[in-house]
Amino acid sequence: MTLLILLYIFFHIGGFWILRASPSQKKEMGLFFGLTTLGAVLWGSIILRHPLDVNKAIGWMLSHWL
Amino acid sequence: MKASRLGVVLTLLALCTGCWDIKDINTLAIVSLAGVDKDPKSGDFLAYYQVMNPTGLSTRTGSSAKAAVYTFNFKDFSHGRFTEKTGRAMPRLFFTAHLQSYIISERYAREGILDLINYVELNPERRSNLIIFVSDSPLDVIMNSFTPLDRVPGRFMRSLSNHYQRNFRMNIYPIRFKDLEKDLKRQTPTVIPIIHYNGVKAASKSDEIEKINATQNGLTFAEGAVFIHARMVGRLDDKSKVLFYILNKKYRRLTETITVNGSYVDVEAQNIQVQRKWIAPGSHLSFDIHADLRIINNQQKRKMTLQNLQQIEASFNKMLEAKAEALEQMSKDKGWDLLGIQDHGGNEDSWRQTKVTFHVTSTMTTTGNTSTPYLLE
Amino acid sequence: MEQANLSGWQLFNLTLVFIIGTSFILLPGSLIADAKQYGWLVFIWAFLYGIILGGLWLYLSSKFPGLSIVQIAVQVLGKWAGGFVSLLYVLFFIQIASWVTRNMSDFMHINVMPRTPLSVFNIMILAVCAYAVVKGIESIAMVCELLSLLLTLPFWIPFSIMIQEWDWQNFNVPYVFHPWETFLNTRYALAFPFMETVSFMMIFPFAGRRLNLAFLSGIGFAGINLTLSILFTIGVLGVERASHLIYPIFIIFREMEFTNFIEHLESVLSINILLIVCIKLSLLFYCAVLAICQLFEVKERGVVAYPLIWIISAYALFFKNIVENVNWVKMYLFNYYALYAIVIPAVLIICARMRKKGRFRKRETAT
Amino acid sequence: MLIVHQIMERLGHSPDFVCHEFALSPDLGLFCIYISSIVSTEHANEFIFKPILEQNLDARALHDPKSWLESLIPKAQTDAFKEATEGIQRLLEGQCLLISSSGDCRLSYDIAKGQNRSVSEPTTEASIRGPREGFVEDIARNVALIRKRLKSEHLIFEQLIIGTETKTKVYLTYIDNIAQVKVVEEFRRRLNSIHADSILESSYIEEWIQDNTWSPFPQLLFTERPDSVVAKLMEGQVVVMTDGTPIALVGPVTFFQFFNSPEDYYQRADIATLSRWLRFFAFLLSIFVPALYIAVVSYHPELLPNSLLISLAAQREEVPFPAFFEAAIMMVTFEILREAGLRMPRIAGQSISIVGALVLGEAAVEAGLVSAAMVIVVSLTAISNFVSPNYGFGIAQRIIQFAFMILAGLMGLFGLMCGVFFVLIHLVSLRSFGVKYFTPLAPLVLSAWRDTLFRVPRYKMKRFPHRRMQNK
Repeated sequence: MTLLILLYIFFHIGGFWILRASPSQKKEMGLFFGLTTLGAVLWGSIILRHPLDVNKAIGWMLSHWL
Repeated sequence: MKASRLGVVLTLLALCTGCWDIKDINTLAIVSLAGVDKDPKSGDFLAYYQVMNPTGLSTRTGSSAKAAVYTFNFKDFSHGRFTEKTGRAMPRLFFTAHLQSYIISERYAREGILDLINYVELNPERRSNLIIFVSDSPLDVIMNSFTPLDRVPGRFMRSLSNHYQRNFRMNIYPIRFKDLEKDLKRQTPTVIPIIHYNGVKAASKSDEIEKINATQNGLTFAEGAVFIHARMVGRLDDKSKVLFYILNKKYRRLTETITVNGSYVDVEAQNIQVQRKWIAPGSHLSFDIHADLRIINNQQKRKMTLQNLQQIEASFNKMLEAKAEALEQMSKDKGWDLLGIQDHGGNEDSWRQTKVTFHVTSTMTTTGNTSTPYLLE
Repeated sequence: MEQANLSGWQLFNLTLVFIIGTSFILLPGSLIADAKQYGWLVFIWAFLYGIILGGLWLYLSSKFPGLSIVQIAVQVLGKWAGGFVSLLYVLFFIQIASWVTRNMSDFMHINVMPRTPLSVFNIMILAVCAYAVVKGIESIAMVCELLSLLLTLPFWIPFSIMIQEWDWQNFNVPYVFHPWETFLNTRYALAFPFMETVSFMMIFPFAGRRLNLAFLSGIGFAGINLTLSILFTIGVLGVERASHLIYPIFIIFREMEFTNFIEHLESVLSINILLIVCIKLSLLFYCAVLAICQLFEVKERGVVAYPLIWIISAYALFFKNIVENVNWVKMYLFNYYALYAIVIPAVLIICARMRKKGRFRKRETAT
Repeated sequence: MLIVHQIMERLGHSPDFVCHEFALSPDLGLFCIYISSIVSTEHANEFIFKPILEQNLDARALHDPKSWLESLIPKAQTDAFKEATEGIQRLLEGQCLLISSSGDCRLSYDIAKGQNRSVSEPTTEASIRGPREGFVEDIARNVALIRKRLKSEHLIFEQLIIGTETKTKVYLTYIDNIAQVKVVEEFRRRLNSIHADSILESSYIEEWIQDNTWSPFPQLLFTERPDSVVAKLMEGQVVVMTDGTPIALVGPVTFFQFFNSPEDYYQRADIATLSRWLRFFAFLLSIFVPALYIAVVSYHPELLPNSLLISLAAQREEVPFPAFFEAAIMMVTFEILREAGLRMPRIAGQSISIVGALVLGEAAVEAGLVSAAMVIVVSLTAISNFVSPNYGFGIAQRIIQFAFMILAGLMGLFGLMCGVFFVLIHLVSLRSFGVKYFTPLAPLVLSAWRDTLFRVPRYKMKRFPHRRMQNK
């Protein structure tokens, strides 16, 4: 879990260091940050053994509603 | 492009996490021959793995005549446990990608080897396209003896089977795990050669092969074991094994001795073509066999004339038809569908009643160097 | 939006590699298991179905020249509904990308490198594909064009060598064929390679004039290629073995003995598969990134591409093992893909016709 | 007089600064200033001093010294100048200044003495058949070499002065009815946008005007041979020649042009095509052999046939290092030897590095540090690396070879394949002045294959192949 957090922080430092150089507005920073956090959350759920399994969710929805 | 630099950094980051699958080639125990036997009483498997010793094999380093291979044997109740168990005895990593052949003891074969087939097919590293032998002599003798000429016993057996392989039409010798699997649900049996060790004590010391007599403690490769649904049901003698291959598996060559005018003529039949036709579907099957003959040894006391050659052809045809009918009769007695009647259109229950006729034609193509044999009178 | 333009030949190759992709290692096994020796027949109507769908999408995109599916949705359904549909499509592209990654890392894990964890394969291949996405669709198309010859050769040479193991008896396995029931339980073959090509709607705007011909002939040629490979698998391996193996074509390569010197050529196939997956994955990745960029009007693809590696590599690990993957595909894939490949395009066409958007306007306004 | 003082105080300190003063007549003095190291003194004596001293003053000289002086000294190289800075500039270019004491007559007279070497055989791009002439440092003579081969009025030389301090002369050369107008404009725009203080070699310019600075692959071809420059000009490419260096830059260039050596055009067509294929094969060999060796030996031993595996295992029995480490050692030692071979005086030269490698390799094998197969792999790669005709491209090969070796050492064939895809994407995305880097293969241009992948005989190459240069 700590490795995940370390990677996450390192990825952000790298991202901001590069993005600050190129003239990008708030939106790109937000998007970059949002997507990485979403990815980190998914990774966290896998590491903590109960994954947010989207496939099962789709399977459940399909079998129930169709 | 700033972001591409981040891409490179990211890839490098992902790389430096170390390498899991590294296995250096001199940390490998290269298995060249594997054998498995089943103890009927306790149900345990005895697995023998023959590991090649690279320095022993390579003559370059001029090392003393060390043994080319070392055999390890293990005993356990299920196949999967051997991969881990080998780690306890072998100093190197168990590596079966270069297996040359697999030997199964007769008593295990008679109990059915489906579990072994599943074990080998599961992991692609354990090759399933390697040749199988059934051994009627005790496995620990065969696995612990060195072989002349070819220092690695695994390659010795593979080159033994290579003589046959060349004569099959598509040079495929159908005695591999995959052939057993392909014929699993078929009625036509698969015939696997039986390997026999003529001798009692294993030639287990590397100086044993210094002895000149190669057949005394050597391996011969004669009869065939009949497998139906991956279980050995019986044995075939050498000649009917070859005839079985000719009729079913496109084998091309047959050497026979025929008596013409009271003396022997050894004849070799080459590129034999077998045509299978249903005269009356389900009830009358006919085989047309054509062969080109070559005289190997002619003992006749006659001049070599055209009629003489036709006599030889006629007696060969008669002999082959008789042998084929004998095989057909034996297969019906024993209940093994050796001619593959059911798989080629015959029906399950009444295949024994189908009438089978053989019609053999042959042409004499090569008569060898001497036009007529030397005669005394 | 990037002003790249792809030639007909490049689009043809892209469709070919996209459809052959990971399906040529996974499909034959399950198809032969379901339809025995008629597996290749199943695939023929599958690729005809694929061509019909292709026609539908081409019709939709011809009504909105120069717009990708995401932009069409926004234009037809307005800002919010269109935004939701494009989010759905973004999720769709991310899912296919992660399933492709998962298939590839499963293949590598089972067959080639059993001790390396799956996530390492995923992260490495995604990082390389992210770089490809940042470099743009033209680079992907050109690499695909470059490798297309290289990929078909090592695919067909071993098959022609393995002809010697051909056995006509494999075809008369006792199995009664009733089409409707087989059609039902092999409908995943309709979905797996052919409904995924809806992601090409993202790159239709880049294609030049010979778009329709290139796209449909790509689907057709890929379909024929795969049908032949299934036919070969049945002929060479036999129905018995092929139905029990997950990767029958890999096993064929492994057992190919040209001479006893050239024995183990399965590495050629694993390299082949890896390059195909790289191209297919970078194409899907590109569609996902383009969709997000068009949705949020972001010019810089790198900003979106690299964080997406996190999401896709995580998403790829949701299946516990390959059996669960295959089950899920058998049960839900067709219905799930039908939503994206048939339902939404049909809805778009109907709404566009009703609201007179795009080329549906009356003649006097059309240019 | 004021101007003389200004010049004196600016340049007076340097040892080779000479200032003669002639008192021609009581009220007409003449200053003659030059820098002795870069001026040919014989010219000075013969053309300036002698006429001035021998000429007896006449009336006209007195009241109009300027026209008198001009009449004396041959017209060809004299032109007037106004202030001191321009004068100094001329002095530094090797001209002699003639200033009258009254200050109204200021003439400069070009007597520069070039100490450049004579035209010799190009060392980097030797060829068995074909001219032996190579460029020299002096740009004027390089232009002469080109004009000798290309006597067409469409040949244009555009002069640019780049570098605030060095003020090097740079010639943009092209043939106006063949070269693409867009490409020439692009060259001109980029050359004008250079603002550097010193340009000493064409590589300075290359770094300024190339498209992607991060790519190991060169986007401009550099050559030393006038005949290949003329061949490229005829193909519609643009050449940038810099004063003071024999290397000329040729653009826009595609990946496959690095495999054409000038010799291809002098050999017969079939040999040229075969040798071109050999270079492709050598390129692939030098990139993939070490990486594949490491990947197979340490990750996928099942790929080796049985007997080869046994002999390799026997060889590697006493080698302590894993395959990747062993390969890295050998490669680095070979690079050191190669560098030593370059830095050695010319006589030792290349032979040192190859001999050194094999001897060192043999000793390493005897000592059991390295397996024999590894020495074969290393020397095979090194030799196939020398095959590439262009040295810059050879360096790119070596960078890629090391990268692939590291990838293969870390992740076996999987890592290698990711590396291959990465490099392919990078190569294909490169542009050289708008022209796609992988042109005849990536955007499939079959007609251009005639001259890149194959060298078809002369009569088939009727049309100018420049058509493939236009950027879509």
